[in-house]
This record gives sequence, C-alpha cells and structure tokens, in this order.
Amino acid sequence: MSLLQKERDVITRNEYADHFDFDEIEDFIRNANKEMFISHHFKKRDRLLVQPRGGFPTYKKMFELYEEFMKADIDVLPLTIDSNTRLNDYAMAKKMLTLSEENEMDMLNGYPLVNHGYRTTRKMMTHFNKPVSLRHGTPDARLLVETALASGIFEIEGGPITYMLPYSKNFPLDKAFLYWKYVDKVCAKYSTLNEPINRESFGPLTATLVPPCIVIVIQLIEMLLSIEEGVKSFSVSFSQNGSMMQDIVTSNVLKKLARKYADMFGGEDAIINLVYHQWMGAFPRDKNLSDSLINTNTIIAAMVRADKIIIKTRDEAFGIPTMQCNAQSVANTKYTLRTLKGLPVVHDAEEEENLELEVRAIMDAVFNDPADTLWRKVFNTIKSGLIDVPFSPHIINNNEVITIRDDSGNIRIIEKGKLPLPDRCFAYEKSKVNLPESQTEVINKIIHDIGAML
Amino acid sequence: MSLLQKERDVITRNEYADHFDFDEIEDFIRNANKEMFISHHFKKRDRLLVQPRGGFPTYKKMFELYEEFMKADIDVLPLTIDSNTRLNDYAMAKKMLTLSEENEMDMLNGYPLVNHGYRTTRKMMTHFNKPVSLRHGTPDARLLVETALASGIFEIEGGPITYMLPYSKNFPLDKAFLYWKYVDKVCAKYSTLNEPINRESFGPLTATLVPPCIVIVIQLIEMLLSIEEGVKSFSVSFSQNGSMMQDIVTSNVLKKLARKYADMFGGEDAIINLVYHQWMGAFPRDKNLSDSLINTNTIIAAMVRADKIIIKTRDEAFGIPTMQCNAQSVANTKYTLRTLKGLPVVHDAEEEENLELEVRAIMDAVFNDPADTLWRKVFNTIKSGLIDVPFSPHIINNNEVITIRDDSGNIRIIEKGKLPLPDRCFAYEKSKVNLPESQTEVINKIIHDIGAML
Amino acid sequence: MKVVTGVVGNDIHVVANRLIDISLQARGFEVFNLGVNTSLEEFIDAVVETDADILLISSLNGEAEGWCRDLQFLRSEYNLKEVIFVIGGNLAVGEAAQSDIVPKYKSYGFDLVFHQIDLNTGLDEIERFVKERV
Amino acid sequence: MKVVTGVVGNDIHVVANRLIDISLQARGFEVFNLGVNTSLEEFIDAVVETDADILLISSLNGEAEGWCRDLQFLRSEYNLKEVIFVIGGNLAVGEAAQSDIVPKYKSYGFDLVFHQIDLNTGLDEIERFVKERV
Ligand code: B12
Ligand code: B12
Repeated sequence: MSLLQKERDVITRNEYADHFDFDEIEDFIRNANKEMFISHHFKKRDRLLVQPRGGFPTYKKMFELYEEFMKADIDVLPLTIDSNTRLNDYAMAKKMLTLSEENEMDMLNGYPLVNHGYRTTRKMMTHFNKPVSLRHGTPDARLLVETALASGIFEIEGGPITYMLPYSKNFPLDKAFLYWKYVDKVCAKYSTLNEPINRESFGPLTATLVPPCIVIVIQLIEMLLSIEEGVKSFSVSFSQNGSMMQDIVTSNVLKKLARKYADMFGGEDAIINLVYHQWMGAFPRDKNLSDSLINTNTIIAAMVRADKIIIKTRDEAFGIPTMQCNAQSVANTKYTLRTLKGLPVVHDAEEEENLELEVRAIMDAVFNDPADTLWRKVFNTIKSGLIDVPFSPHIINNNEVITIRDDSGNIRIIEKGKLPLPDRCFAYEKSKVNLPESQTEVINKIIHDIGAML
Repeated sequence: MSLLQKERDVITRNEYADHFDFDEIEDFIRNANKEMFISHHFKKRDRLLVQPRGGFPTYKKMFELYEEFMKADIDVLPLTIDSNTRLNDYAMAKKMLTLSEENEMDMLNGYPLVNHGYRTTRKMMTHFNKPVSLRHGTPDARLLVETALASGIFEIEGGPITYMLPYSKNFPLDKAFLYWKYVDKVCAKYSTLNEPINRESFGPLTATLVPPCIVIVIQLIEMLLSIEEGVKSFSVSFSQNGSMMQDIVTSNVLKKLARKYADMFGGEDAIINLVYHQWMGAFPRDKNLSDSLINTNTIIAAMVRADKIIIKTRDEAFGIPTMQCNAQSVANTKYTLRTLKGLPVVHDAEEEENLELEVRAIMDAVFNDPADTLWRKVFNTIKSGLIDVPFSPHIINNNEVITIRDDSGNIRIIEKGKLPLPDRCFAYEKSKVNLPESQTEVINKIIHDIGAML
Repeated sequence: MKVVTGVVGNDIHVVANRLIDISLQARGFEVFNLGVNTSLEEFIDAVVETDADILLISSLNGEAEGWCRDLQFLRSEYNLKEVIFVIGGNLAVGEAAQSDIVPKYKSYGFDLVFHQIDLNTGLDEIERFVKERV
Repeated sequence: MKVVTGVVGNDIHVVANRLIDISLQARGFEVFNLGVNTSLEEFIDAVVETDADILLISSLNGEAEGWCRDLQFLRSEYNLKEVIFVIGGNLAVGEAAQSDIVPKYKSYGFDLVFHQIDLNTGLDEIERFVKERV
C-alpha cells in the first residue's frame, strides 16, 4: 500500500464520516457520466458557464434547490459547505443538522457534506447528472474532498492560500500547504480514470480592496502547486474590482501569465480556465439595486471573456438566499448572456504592462526564496510579508498593504508594506490617486471605498 | 404682425385649446428658472442624464407620477402624449379624458396636453422645476408644441421624418416638413429669451431592424433642418441595435458626423448632444428578464458615452407601466450609473469607416437632388426610396430594404432596395451574414431577429 | 377563406400586422390587409365589399376598447351574423388580466378574443373554431 | 470605559470587526479586540480578565444563534450582571425580521440587539444606554 493510500485510510476513518470503500469509488469515477465533469464542458468552450452558490443543511432542501436550478437551465451546480464543517467542527455541524431536520429551520449556512456522507450525497449528484462544484473555505479539506469526489463532485475549489488567508484566523499555514498537497494528489490520481478533476483557486480572497497584483500572484502560485502534483485542469479566478477597465486588465494579464507560468513549470498539457466572480464585497440593501449589480457583473464577465461566472443573488445583503431567488438569478444571467452580442475585445497596454511587471516582481521574489520546495518558498514569502492580503483575518498575514480607489474605481496601492514592487510600478499606482491630507480622511475614504457598490 | 405670428394665431385658435396670450408666455419663458432647461444641464456635462417615458390621462395621476420620479432622483421628466392627440384627434382625446376622470380608469395611453391646456399644465411644470421632455409622435405638432412651450416644457422631441415614417400611415410627408419647420421656428424664437430650447430627433424609428446608416442619415437631416431655422441645441439619438459593438460604432460615427455636418451648414454655435434609447423593440414577457435587459442598456449607454439615456420599464411588454415600476426603473438606472466605473473607450476602425462611407453616400444623394430647398430634397429622396425605413407603416416609404442580424447581433443590409450604397459597402454588409437558402428560412430568421431580446 | 385584417384606431404598430399577413397567407387564407390606423367603419366596409368570412382585428397600443364598443351595433346593422369576428394583441391600457378582458370584448360582439396571446396559438384556435362552425 | 469585542463562533468576517475597533476607539472607548473566530467562553474570560463594562459581539455569517443560547447560563454563573451585553450584525441564517430576532436574543441574555443595523446607529444607542444606566 502506498504512503498516500495509508494516509487516506487514516484521514477517512472518522467517527462522523462514511466508511470509505476506495475500490468502489474508483469504479464509480471511472464509469461516471462525462456530463458530470466540468473539465469536459470547458473543453467545448461553447459558452460562458453559469454557476450560483448554494447550500442548505438538509438533503431534502438541497435536492429541492437543485430542482429549482435545473428549471433555470443551470450549467454548473454548486455545493456550498457550512462554516462548521469548514473548520472541521463536525460535531457542531451534526448538532445543527439534527436541529435543522427537526425544526424545519436552517441552523447551518451550508450543506454538511461529511455528516451526510458520500453514499447518500452521490444519489443526488448522479440524479441531476450535472457538473457540481465544491465551495467551502476549508484549510484542512482532506476528508471533505475525499467525500466530495466519492460523491461525484468533480470540481474542487480552494487552495492553501486562498482558503486560508481570507477564511481562517490561526490555522497553521504550513499545515494547510501539506493538506492541500494531499487534495491535489487525490484529484490528480482520480483524473487519470476519466475526464480530469478540475481544481479551482479562489481569487476574490477577502473581497475587500485586494489589489490585482496580489490576486494574480496567488492564482499563479496555487495553479503551480496543483500542477506540481499532477492536476491537469485548473481554473484561475478573480472578482469584480469596481472598475470595468481594471477587470479587463486583470483578465488579460492573468490569462497571459497563467499560460506562461504553467508552460514554464511542466503544465503544458494542463487546461487553464478563467472564472469571474460577481461582486464579492458588501451588497446594497435594496434588492432591485442588487439585481442591477448582478447584471452589470454578468456583462463584465462576458467582456473579460471568462469561461465560467459565479453569481450572486438579490438576497446577498440579507442572508442565505431562498432557492427561488437563487434560481431567478441564474435565469437572469442566462438571459443576459443569451441576448448580449457583439462584445468588443479591449486592451490597455499601459495598465497591463504595469500590472505584469508587478506580478513578475513578486513571483521573482517567491522563486528567489532560498527554501527547497515551492510551497516552502511561498510560505516564507507570506510570512515575511512579500505577499500581503488586505483585510485578512489570519495572524500570519502582514497587514501592511493599504489600498484605495482612484476616480475610475481602480484599486491602487498607497502603502506597499513589504511587497517587492518595482519603484516605477509603485510610483504609477500612487500617481493615480489624490490622497486626502489627514489620516481620518484616508480612513473614511477606505470605508467609503469598501462600500463602493452600496 | 409677422407672417409667422399670424400663422401662430390661427393655429392656436382651436376649440379644444386654451386661449393663447403670447406676451405673457414670452415673459414666462424669459424669467423661467434655468433648471427647467435641459440645454442648461447639457452644458455642465457632469453626468449621463436619465429620463423615463411616462404619461397618464389625468392631471392628478400625472402629478403623482412626477412625485414618484422625484423620489428616484430623476434628471429629466417626461411628458408622453396619448395617441389620439398625436393624430390631432382632440375630440376623441377629450371624450377619453372625461371617461378616465369619471371612472378612475385610464382610457388614454398618455397625457392629452392640448385638452388640459398650458395654464393648468404650467402649474405642474414650475412646481417640479425640472427639465421636461415632450414625447409624442405627431406629424402636425404645431398646436401641441405651442402648448408645451407655454407650459414650461423646454425640450421638444420629434421631426418631420422620425415622427412620420414610424408613426403614421398616410399623413402627407410634405406637410409634415412644413409643420415641423414651424415648430423649429417657434423653438428658435423662444431660444433667444433664456437658455435655448432643445430639439431632439427620434433615432429609434420603427425599432425593428433599422440599419445604422439609415438612422444616422435621418438624424443628420433633422438636425440640419432645425439648425436651418435657428435652433441652437439639438440632440441626435439612436436605440440599442442588438450588438454592443454596433452601438459603439453607431455612436462614434454619429457623433463625428453630426458635428461635421452641423459646422458645414452654419451650426458652429449649436450644441449637439447624443441620446441613447434602451431597447425599443419587443420586450420579454418575464419582468425579471426585462430588468436585466434594461440594465444592460444602461451600461451600453455609458459605454457609448451618451449625454442622456431614455429608459424602459419591466412592464414594457404588458402595457403602460405603473408609476412605481417606472420610478424603480429610474432608481435602478441611477444606481448602475453611480457604481459603474472605469469604462474603456472603444473603436472599430473598419466598421466605422464602412458606416461613415454609407452615410456619406446617402447624404450626397440627398444634396444632389435638384430641388431648391433641403426639405424638398429630403422629401424627394424618401419618395424615390433613396431613404427607406424597414417596417414603416407609412405609404410613402419604399419598403424594399431588408435587413437581418449577423452572428454578433449586428444589423446587416441584405436587400438594399434603392439605397445609394457604394458597392464595397454593400459587399461588406453581405459578407457578414450567412444567408439561409430558402425564402421561408429567411423570413423565419427575420422574425427571430425581430425578437432578439425575447 | 377570406380574411380582412388590420390594426384598429390610431394605432400604428405595424410589425405584428406584417407577420399576421404572412402567416395567414402561409395557412392558405385569402388576405385583405388594411394595415394600421384603420377605423371600425373601414373594417366593416371591407368585410361587406370582399364578402369576407373572418374579420381579424389587431390592437397593440391600448386603444381598442375605445373603438370597439360600437361593434355589436354595427354587426347587427349590417347583418353580419355569419362573419367570425376576432380581435387580438394587447387589448388594454396598462396591464390587464385575460379573465377581465375576454368577457368584456365578447360582450362587444367578438367571437374570439386573444389578449397577449402568441400569434400561432391564436391562429390555430381560429382554424379550430372555423372547423367547428361548419 | 472598557469594551471587549470580537466575532463569535466559526465566523471569519473581519471587515466589520476592523471598523468597529476603529469606531469604538474614536468614541473614546478602551478596546480589547479578540478578532474573528472567538468562542463564547473566550469572550467571557476576556470580560472577567479585563474587568470590561461592555461585551460587544458581532456575528455576520448566521451562526450566532447556535453559539449564544448558553449565554444566560454563563452570565449568571460568572455573576456578570453589571456588564452590558450587546450583539449585532446579521443574526440569522437567511432573511429574518428584526421583530423576531430582537426578543429571541434578549431572551438569551443580551441587553441590546442590533440585527442588520448600521454601525453608527448602534453605537449611538449603546452610548445612550450606558448614560441611562448611570
Ligand atoms: C465579504 C464577505 C465574505 C468574505 C469575508 C472576508 C473576510 N475575512 O472578512 C469571504 C468571501 C471570505 C466570505 C466568506 C463567507 N461568507 Co460572507 N460575506 C461577505 C459579504 C459579501 C460582505 C461582508 C462585508 O465585509 N461587509 C462590509 C462590512 C463593513 O459590513 P458588515 O459585515 O455587514 O457589517 C456591518 C453591519 O453588520 C454592522 N455590524 C456588524 N457587527 C455589529 C455589531 C453591532 C453592535 C452593531 C450595532 C452593528 C454591527 O456594522 C457593520 C458596518 O456597517 C456579505 C454579504 C453582504 N453584506 O453583502 C457575505 C455574508 C456575510 N457571508 C455569508 C456567508 C454564509 C459566508 C460563508 C459561510 C460562505 C458562504 N456560504 O458564502 C463564508 C464564511 C466562512 C466563515 N467561517 O464564516 C452570508 C451570511 C449568511 C447569513 N447570515 O444568513 C452573507 C450575508 C452572504 C449571503 N447572503 O449568503 N464572506
Ligand atoms: C416597437 C414598438 C413601437 C414602435 C412601433 C413601430 C411601428 N410602426 O410598428 C414605435 C416606437 C413607433 C412605437 C410607438 C408607440 N407605442 Co409602442 N411599442 C413597441 C413595442 C416595444 C414592440 C411592438 C412590436 O413590434 N412587437 C413585435 C410584434 C411582432 O409583436 P406584437 O406587436 O406584440 O404582436 C404579437 C402579439 O400581440 C400577437 N397579436 C397581435 N395581434 C394579434 C391578433 C390576433 C388575432 C392574435 C391571435 C395575436 C395577435 O401576435 C404578434 C406576434 O407575436 C411594444 C412593447 C412590447 N411588446 O415590447 C410597445 C407598445 C405596444 N407601444 C405602446 C405605446 C403606448 C406606443 C405609443 C402610443 C407611444 C408610447 N406611449 O410609448 C406609440 C404609438 C403611437 C400610435 N399612434 O399607436 C404600448 C401600448 C400600451 C398598452 N397597450 O397599454 C406598448 C405595449 C409599450 C408600453 N408598455 O407602453 N411603439
């Protein structure tokens, strides 16, 4: 038995989980319908795939949600996991699941997949025969991902950085790298059986004034870490910045560099896709305005030529959306994509050059770290603040970078902290904003800029 | 007494209209608040002005509509006229107004301005102190416009072509030219008293597969006819084509040529503005989808850098919208414009060159007509089919031009009828579409293309 | 079979009218299309003149009610009991329910009323109605 | 006055927490910010340790109910009658009305409950409440 398999046995032997029958699972994946693999749909590239978010505690309600989505002609079904499971607190998840089932009231903000187990969940997945995407935010997602893949969920979102820095306060980052290495290994292993399992990184991060250079660097790193383990289908992503031009520039640079770095690091045969997230920050509290924001995002997703869009709902500011509301959002998005024609291809040479220089400078700093493996280099870079995510709750994050919006809505870096930005790039960033005089005014401007879509 | 003034006395002496006191009216306009003039707002050019459509039969309901609009922070108030008044059928309008007032039920699809009279209506206009735009569709709008200006409505939409070919079946076109000459003269006269009265052309025409070259030619002609009479503030307009790129191209060419032709024909001191109409064709019968379409149009209006946008509502497919629905549409549009930042400036050299060549060729044909005045040249050109508007109900229209959409949603000319298009332009148009084999298939494609937003 | 069609009143919405013309012809009807902006009297005259079997009126801009109230009267005046009277399109100002609209127009003397009904659905229904009558 | 604040449970929404920290300091409070992902026991320990006057709990992701049901018990256990217990943010999974939420959380032992209330409005209210208590 291989070392990996031994590890898998230990991981999956958990009092809250199903008993894992790996042979049966391999058989299931080998014979699974290709329709269930998003990588299969990406290959066709005939349209921008639409995916909502959504998870309810009980099997019954989850099933009903999928039924609503199917009526709206959905492309990719989501499975969003509750926040207790995300922090591996299966006991609490179980308690709340029981309460939800007994009281007909949702006591969890997602589907507790581990507690439901793969045998049960697989029934739902094969019933709908659509690609499903696992959305969570879990630093140690090993058991969760094993359960997901065994259930027929063939896209796994997340990564050691993107599911740590925005989603955790003190989970050890070095452990997260190893746990995600495990996830990538398992995904790569199953990828040889049928269509590849798709891995997706979570570009929005904290969704709060994160500058594009940081987003892109982290996207490239997680892509390279996955490719290192043999993953063959990977999605990089980012969310609406607040300036259409900055979205376009981010997309152009991200696409270009993702392909370049993938090829440079042995991923020539890997398929790289682009995912666009509708606005991930604070939503307006008027649902009609939220609808407008959502539609604006759909158009931008088409303009930046994304391969998949992950959508929000008009309930975003209020709480987990109702199924009807969520399905309506899918229908609206599909309508706009169907009727929106003749999109221009846009470039901004100056902005793209500046952003590419910034990204390359940070990537060089990562590669120049003396550690022996990529993940250790990255770990050191984050620890020393060369990578720094604004508004991360995590204790390891440096929290020195400060950003603000310019008049066109672009996010600009006004304090670079320890980011290794070339002087001319930092000068360019600063040249775009008129900084208020007093510190209080700067803080007020930041608060205002966080609420750009209110 | 001048000839014009004699004519005005005759026109305004109508059994259904107020008795006109021209001295008092001049005084009123001379002292009117500048806020009421849209031309004053255009000068500032600090934002894209938002204007809905809207007209109810009774004074009371019209007033309430304006109150709703004001809450939504509207920029320009509309006054849409009912279709009986549009055809000068004041008797029928009066009958239906009385029925509406008695039964608390709307028996008219707009505000019968002539029947209400300017003394009454002016109270409403000065109360709200906003620019108001007169929307009608009347070939002989002389009495209507006199009433409007006397009421404090300082933007007059329409023109001899744009309010004839789409809006009338057999009203004599030559008369329409003379009636609109009158309108322009009166507008020019009042323009010397305070801020200029703005005239606006109606670019959408029949809103049914009208090719951009026809739209632009008619915009330019109506602009020149108004300038000829001394109008100093003029808005050209067009509506969503169905391809974002074609909208951008139309805007770029229309803006460029409007300035060029205005300067060439003595309008160097005239201010020319661009108005964008949200989709004017058939709307989807799902109100959520209509909201999406409306928002898409708002974004395109900003992309094409319009000065004003005229908006639709989610009720469009069903009937005259409720006030609340209409006001919500204003609020949604204002929100999107407020949060939408960083728009790229887009050009397409090849498309723009082709479109400009087409427009210039038709304009040359107009100017080369041997008649002595511009309006007669235009009349002859329309009569002989050198200008031809698809789906016009008017008997004078040639009805030979046939258009269809290409794969990017662009409207392309596949039958040019008598349009004097240069060969290379027509070849370019045809090269963009794969025409179905059979005539039935072509007809089905046209029906399908009319319903592009369904 | 002969059909007189057109759009009633001061209504100039022509697109549906063109499609109806094409569709009726495709279904084998002999079509007399009066186009838009047609008064009730013009319709009746045309029916008499052409000896039509069906009068198919469209209305899109919300005016129909104002124009069609006198239909019952004209119908008996000219003794047109055999002619099938049909109206369709958007038959009210503002949004209105079919359940309100249909009985109202039937009381005005229409045999078939199609408020916000798809054209082909409506034409199918008309053909069924014709068959049943024979 | 001393305030202990933080975000309860497995909730990692940090943006509001940072703003609350800044705003409380601007209003002259001495702030002990435990940050996100804080258990009820940690809050109580911090209140005891710092001898705080106010405990201001945030919850954004809908978890609060699961965590705060034991508050009444802890409150009497540690004899914290003088401390003002405040909770705010988004206090339910899915959309919920204030009229349902406020009494529920008051029954759990909170003095002030702010479901989907603007931060400054809430802090004004807290200051008013403090004044009235003295
Ligand atoms: C940004 C964001 C994220 C970021 C957070 C990054 C970070 N580390 O902070 C990311 C993407 C990582 C994220 C993750 C998740 N999120 Co989130 N997130 C949001 C979002 C879009 C904005 C939150 C925000 O920053 N707002 C800006 C700040 C300034 O405003 P605020 O947080 O609302 O706080 C204000 C008030 O609440 C108030 N307030 C707060 N506390 C207090 C206390 C007092 C006393 C008073 C008076 C006032 C007050 O004042 C603040 C300032 O005005 C909201 C939706 C929204 N609001 O639009 C969802 C939202 C909060 N998230 C939600 C959820 C469920 C999650 C996830 C579980 C995953 C998921 N299912 O989507 C994970 C959470 C994982 C976990 N362990 O908690 C839900 C909560 C659902 C519910 N309550 O029913 C929301 C509402 C989205 C939704 N509709 O589903 N999220
Ligand atoms: C394009 C359009 C115009 C163009 C018309 C160009 C032209 N000459 O044809 C322009 C811009 C000029 C215009 C002007 C006006 N319009 Co207009 N217009 C429209 C619009 C957007 C689309 C109409 C269209 O062409 N549809 C495509 C065709 C194929 O579909 P259709 O007309 O709906 O017809 C289908 C069905 O009704 C049915 N049908 C029709 N007749 C029959 C008969 C039978 C027996 C059956 C079974 C079925 C059937 O089959 C057709 C094919 O599917 C509609 C709103 C909408 N539907 O989205 C408003 C609309 C019809 N217009 C309206 C109005 C009020 C006007 C104006 C009075 C001005 C104004 N206030 O906006 C003027 C009219 C002036 C006049 N004298 O009539 C209103 C009517 C309001 C109401 N009923 O309450 C509408 C609904 C818009 C609105 N919500 O306010 N309009």
